[in-house]
Amino acid sequence: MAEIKNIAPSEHHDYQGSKMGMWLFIFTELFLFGGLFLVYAVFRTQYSADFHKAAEETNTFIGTLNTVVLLISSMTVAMSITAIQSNQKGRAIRLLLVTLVLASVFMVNKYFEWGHKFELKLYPGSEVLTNLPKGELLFFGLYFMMTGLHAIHVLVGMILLTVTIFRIKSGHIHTGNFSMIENSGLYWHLVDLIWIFLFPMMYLIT
Amino acid sequence: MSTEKHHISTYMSHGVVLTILLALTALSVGMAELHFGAFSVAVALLVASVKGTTVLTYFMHLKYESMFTRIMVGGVFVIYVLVIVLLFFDYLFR
Amino acid sequence: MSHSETHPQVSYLEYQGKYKGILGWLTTTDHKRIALLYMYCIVVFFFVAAILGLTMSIEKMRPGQDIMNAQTYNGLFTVHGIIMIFMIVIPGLAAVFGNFALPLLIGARDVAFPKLNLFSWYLYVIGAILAVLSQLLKGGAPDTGWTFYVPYSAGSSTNVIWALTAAFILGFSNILTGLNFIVTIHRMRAPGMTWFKMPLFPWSLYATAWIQVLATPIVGITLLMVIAERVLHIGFFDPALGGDPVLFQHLFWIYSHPAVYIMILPAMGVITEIFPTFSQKPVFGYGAIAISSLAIAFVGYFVWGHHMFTSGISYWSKWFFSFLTFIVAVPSAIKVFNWISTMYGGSIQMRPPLLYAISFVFLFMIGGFTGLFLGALATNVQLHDTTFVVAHFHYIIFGGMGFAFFAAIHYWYPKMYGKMYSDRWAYIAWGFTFVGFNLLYFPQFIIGVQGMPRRYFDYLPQFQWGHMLSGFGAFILLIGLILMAWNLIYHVKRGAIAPANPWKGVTLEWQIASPPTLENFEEIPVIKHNPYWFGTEEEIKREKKSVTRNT
Amino acid sequence: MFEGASNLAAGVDRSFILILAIAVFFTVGITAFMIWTVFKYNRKKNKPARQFTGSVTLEIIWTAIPLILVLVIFFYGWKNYAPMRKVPADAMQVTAIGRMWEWSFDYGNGKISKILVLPVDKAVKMNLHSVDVNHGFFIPAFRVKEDVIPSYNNYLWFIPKFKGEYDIFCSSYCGLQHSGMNTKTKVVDPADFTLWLDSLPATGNIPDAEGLTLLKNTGCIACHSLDGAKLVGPTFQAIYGKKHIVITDGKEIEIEVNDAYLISSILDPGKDIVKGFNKGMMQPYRDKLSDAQITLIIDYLKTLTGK
Ligand code: HEA
Ligand code: HEA
Ligand code: HEC
Ligand code: CUA
Ligand SMILES: [Cu+2]
Repeated sequence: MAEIKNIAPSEHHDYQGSKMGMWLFIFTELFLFGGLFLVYAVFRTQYSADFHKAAEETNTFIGTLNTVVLLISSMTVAMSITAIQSNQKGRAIRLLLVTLVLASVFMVNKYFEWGHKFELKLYPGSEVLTNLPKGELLFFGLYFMMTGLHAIHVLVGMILLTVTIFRIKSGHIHTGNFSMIENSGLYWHLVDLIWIFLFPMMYLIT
Repeated sequence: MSTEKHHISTYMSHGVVLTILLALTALSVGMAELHFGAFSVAVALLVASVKGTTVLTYFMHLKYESMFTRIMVGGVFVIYVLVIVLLFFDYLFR
Repeated sequence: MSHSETHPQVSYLEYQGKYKGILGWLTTTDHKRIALLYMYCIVVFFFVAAILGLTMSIEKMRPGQDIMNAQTYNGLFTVHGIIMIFMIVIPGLAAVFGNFALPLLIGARDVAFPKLNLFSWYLYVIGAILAVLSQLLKGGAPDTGWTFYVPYSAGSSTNVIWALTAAFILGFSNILTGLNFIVTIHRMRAPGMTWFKMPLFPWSLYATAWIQVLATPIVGITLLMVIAERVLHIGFFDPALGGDPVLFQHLFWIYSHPAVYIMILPAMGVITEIFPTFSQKPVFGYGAIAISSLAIAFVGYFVWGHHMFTSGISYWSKWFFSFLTFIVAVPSAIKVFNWISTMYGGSIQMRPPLLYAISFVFLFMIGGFTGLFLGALATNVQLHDTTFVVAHFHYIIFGGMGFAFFAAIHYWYPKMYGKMYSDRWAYIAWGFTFVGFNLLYFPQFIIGVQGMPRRYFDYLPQFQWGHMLSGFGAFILLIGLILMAWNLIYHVKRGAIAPANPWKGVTLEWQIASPPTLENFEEIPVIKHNPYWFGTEEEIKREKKSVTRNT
Repeated sequence: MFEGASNLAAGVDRSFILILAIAVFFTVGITAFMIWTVFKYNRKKNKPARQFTGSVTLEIIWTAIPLILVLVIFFYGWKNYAPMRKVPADAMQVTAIGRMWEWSFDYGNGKISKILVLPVDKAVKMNLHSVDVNHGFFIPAFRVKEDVIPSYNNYLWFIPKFKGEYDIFCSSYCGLQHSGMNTKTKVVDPADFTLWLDSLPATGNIPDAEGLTLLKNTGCIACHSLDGAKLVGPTFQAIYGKKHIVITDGKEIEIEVNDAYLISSILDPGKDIVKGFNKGMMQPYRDKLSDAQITLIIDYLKTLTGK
């Protein structure tokens, strides 16, 4: 392993460039969710009363808990970058592991939340849902679509962070070359960022 | 590579940012419990925007990025807002 | 690291990397090879989709059913539209000539993320395969039109999901190409090449790339929503479930209008490269052209509503969208005027690329002006959803982007293959193509004005003359295109060896060997001049004198 | 363009001509210029290329002129469009119903026709209604078109100017027989139109009279049938003018059902109880129905004459 660590960054590697690429990718993700936000905004103005009612059915407690969990995980990722930059490899890995644990907590919460909805027969296409007023139906459609898509992003983020951990272990990522951890960190913050907006839209605006 | 200067944030600063974010979360949950009606929508979104900006600025390091990156991020949000405005030109004037 | 040290003289076509033969191509990360990979796919799909178009025209030469039934016809124009739009013109110029020429033009060895570039190509292939599968699987070819309007697309029993998924994946491939280009242009320009010393094709690619990155995700999520509607019964667009069909149209066009500028901007860029080279003088109004690319990209983002004037959107949004539509016409106008002024006072050598470029301007102008008829509210009411629209976009896409593609391939062919095609056959092919093209589409303007709706399998007898002419036009066009293809393909092997700089161009790609070596530049050039700097007038006169003295 | 046959056609055609003039002027001019330069500055003439790079004055000119022209076009297009959205108050209303793949036209009162017959010189407002997917209602000769979208209340209006027959197309793609979804509109003399409409059989759903709607919405028909069946309360069939026995203050008296009796039965049902029914079942509707509404109900009850 020791030799690999000393490999000079390849000629083609461009730190600023890869970060810029990551930002551009983040923009596309923002616009992907942006499309759904547009839909939400339109229906929310058309059916504000129904949205109000439906949003009361979502579990604010789990929502808040998950917000807190994601915010903390965002911080640990940010800290692990600090750790790498200050050459504290072990600490960086530990912080990322904490992040992964938090991410799993998020997913478990999500699982229970969705599970509860399914118990109440509130899932897309169910009879209960189809008989709800139009606005509530749309709200739950959006709820599943948005939180579902977000959950997929959480999973992708987890995979990215896991790979990052291994790359730190193997010495590919170090004080002199940390664009990978920085970029997966950016991705993780994006996941957080999206949730910051989903949270009030789904749980708070009642 | 290693010649480039990077800003290294301290652990402390991350902790402070997190505290602010948690406080804002508490604020918006609290506001929602109070039921201000249409007003609470505005507040919730406003708080979310503040939180989002905080994450962008500190966690995502925008504060220490090049001018161009910052303009780019700002520009993208401006475009998105313009799209919303134009879309609502339709829905609000129906 | 640098391959050029070990194989200094081998061209990218011959270079043998880790793998040989076909595998060498499929694993390549060289931008020039990827460009060719794209080109071969695109030409094959163009052939397929064009034949579909041809069969449609034949069917319509007489009213009533002749060679196919209505369901087949509906499937045909859908698939024709999907292939042409998502697989040919949207990636088209950017992926083929952008990939090939962008690094050369800015003095780089490759794009910023070569592996990602190859990955985009694979995504493209996967998307393309899905699109083709959607035709062949049982269930039948999708029959929604390339616009996938709900509620019909949510209900149709054909393979709509396949087509939607295909479009989604193709969109992603596109985003990644755009992302790659933005970073390339920002980070990899040769030393000394400031933004305003960058050639104009990269400028147009830059503007295009931003649209690709910022607009494509919206259609991605929209298509996902339609899939969700079909599979999970989440009815965002289904009126029975409270959804809003017009909202789909908004979301679709938020992407698909900017997409038309994804198609045309690189085309304009190519044309901007060709005029100065064949006039031997700098581009007229360099700054104006560069800025107008950005302006088109920016304003073009906000005019999507002009596809929805009759769908029941609010009065004031019609007003505003119409207004903005006219504003985007202005930068296009600026470009046209600058192109023609570039030729003025030059030393013009009429060669096939220039001929295609001039035809581009002519056809683009007709397409653009008919866009104005569509953008004006009063006339749009009459012309919307008629063959006038069909003629408008064939003129501007095929006549614009298509002819720019032909111009580009004739222009960079010597650089790509190191061979020359036959000028004579290029002219003959041009003749058939140009005449056939106009005969094919011009009558559709007239019957469109008279009220012939589009996407019509059958029609009333009074429209027959137009369809008849169109059919003949399609055949003539077919001959032209086959001749062109033959001329190009044949001369890859048999053509005369091309010199490094057959057109006396001054941009960087002409300063290196034809075909270029793997790493393009042995030494990255340092840029001092405007990209279209042919020397001062004195220098040119001096050179000219010395040439005449020597001969 | 070909002859326009509605009040809106002239405006559309004028905008068209304006744009056409500008388009032809520039297309011809620019093409001619290109051809001229190719010959004039051809390399065969062996003149060196001149190395100028641009001119700010020219850039400004050819930004300003097209800008002005497009704004003129925009304004003209809008001006001629505006009347299309201003429906006169006295316009006759017809509902065009689009379904895969045919049109039908609802003139009200259950009168539904497959072709659109209209009186000449009279404003009509077409309400566009779709029962399945998007369609497009398009009459080229009248220069009108609007999409027919489910759950949307789209409309258009026009005044047919000349008698005759004109094509109606479905302009928005709607599936297999989209191209077959066409019909005709026949513009006739007003007198002929009235004749035609009267002779048109009422085959469609006749909408409920206002009184009936009130009975339904207020819940009266939960207890009162319209067809003679005995429910919780007496039937409404042939109720007006009927003579029957009621119990008032414990005494049986015969009354004839008239306006006053009906009003009192609705406002104060406990006063006279129809023999064979129970007191106290029906609540007084004093605060729930206005006088006007009661009048409407009574008007409707009068129409229930039995067979
Ligand atoms: C490459 C693709 C491309 C491009 C560049 C354009 C360019 C333009 N388009 Fe087009 N358009 C399409 C592809 C394109 N379009 C497609 C595919 C559709 C149909 C989609 C579907 O429904 O299937 C469509 C449909 C479409 C519609 C909707 C029609 C309808 O369905 O009702 C409208 C309406 O406004 C429109 C307008 C315009 C305008 C104003 C421009 C302008 O940008 C044009 C600007 C150019 C010029 C004006 C000419 C050059 C200028 C001069 C020579 C100088 C002089 C100029 C002046 C004095 C003004 N287009
Ligand atoms: C790039 C875009 C593009 C191109 C090039 C074409 C090309 C052609 N299109 Fe296209 N067309 C669309 C995009 C395009 N189309 C779109 C988006 C629609 C709307 C779909 C919808 O409504 O949803 C449409 C709709 C459409 C219709 C309207 C259907 C309807 O509304 O009822 C028709 C009807 O005739 C038609 C015909 C043709 C024809 C005859 C050609 C011809 O020009 C084709 C000419 C080519 C040949 C005749 C074959 C020759 C080629 C080769 C032999 C290959 C060799 C070439 C090389 C190697 C370079 N098209
Ligand atoms: C809960 C059942 C109930 C409802 C609801 C109800 N009614 Fe009655 N109605 C009765 C009964 C029982 C009688 C007979 C006893 C009586 O005359 O009070 C009656 C009697 C009448 C009579 C007199 C009938 C006769 O033959 O003389 C009229 C008129 C009448 N109702 C009108 C109305 C109207 C109008 C409404 C709605 C606005 C209505 N009712 C709602 C139960 C009902
Ligand atoms: Cu109905 Cu097309
Ligand atoms: Cu458009």
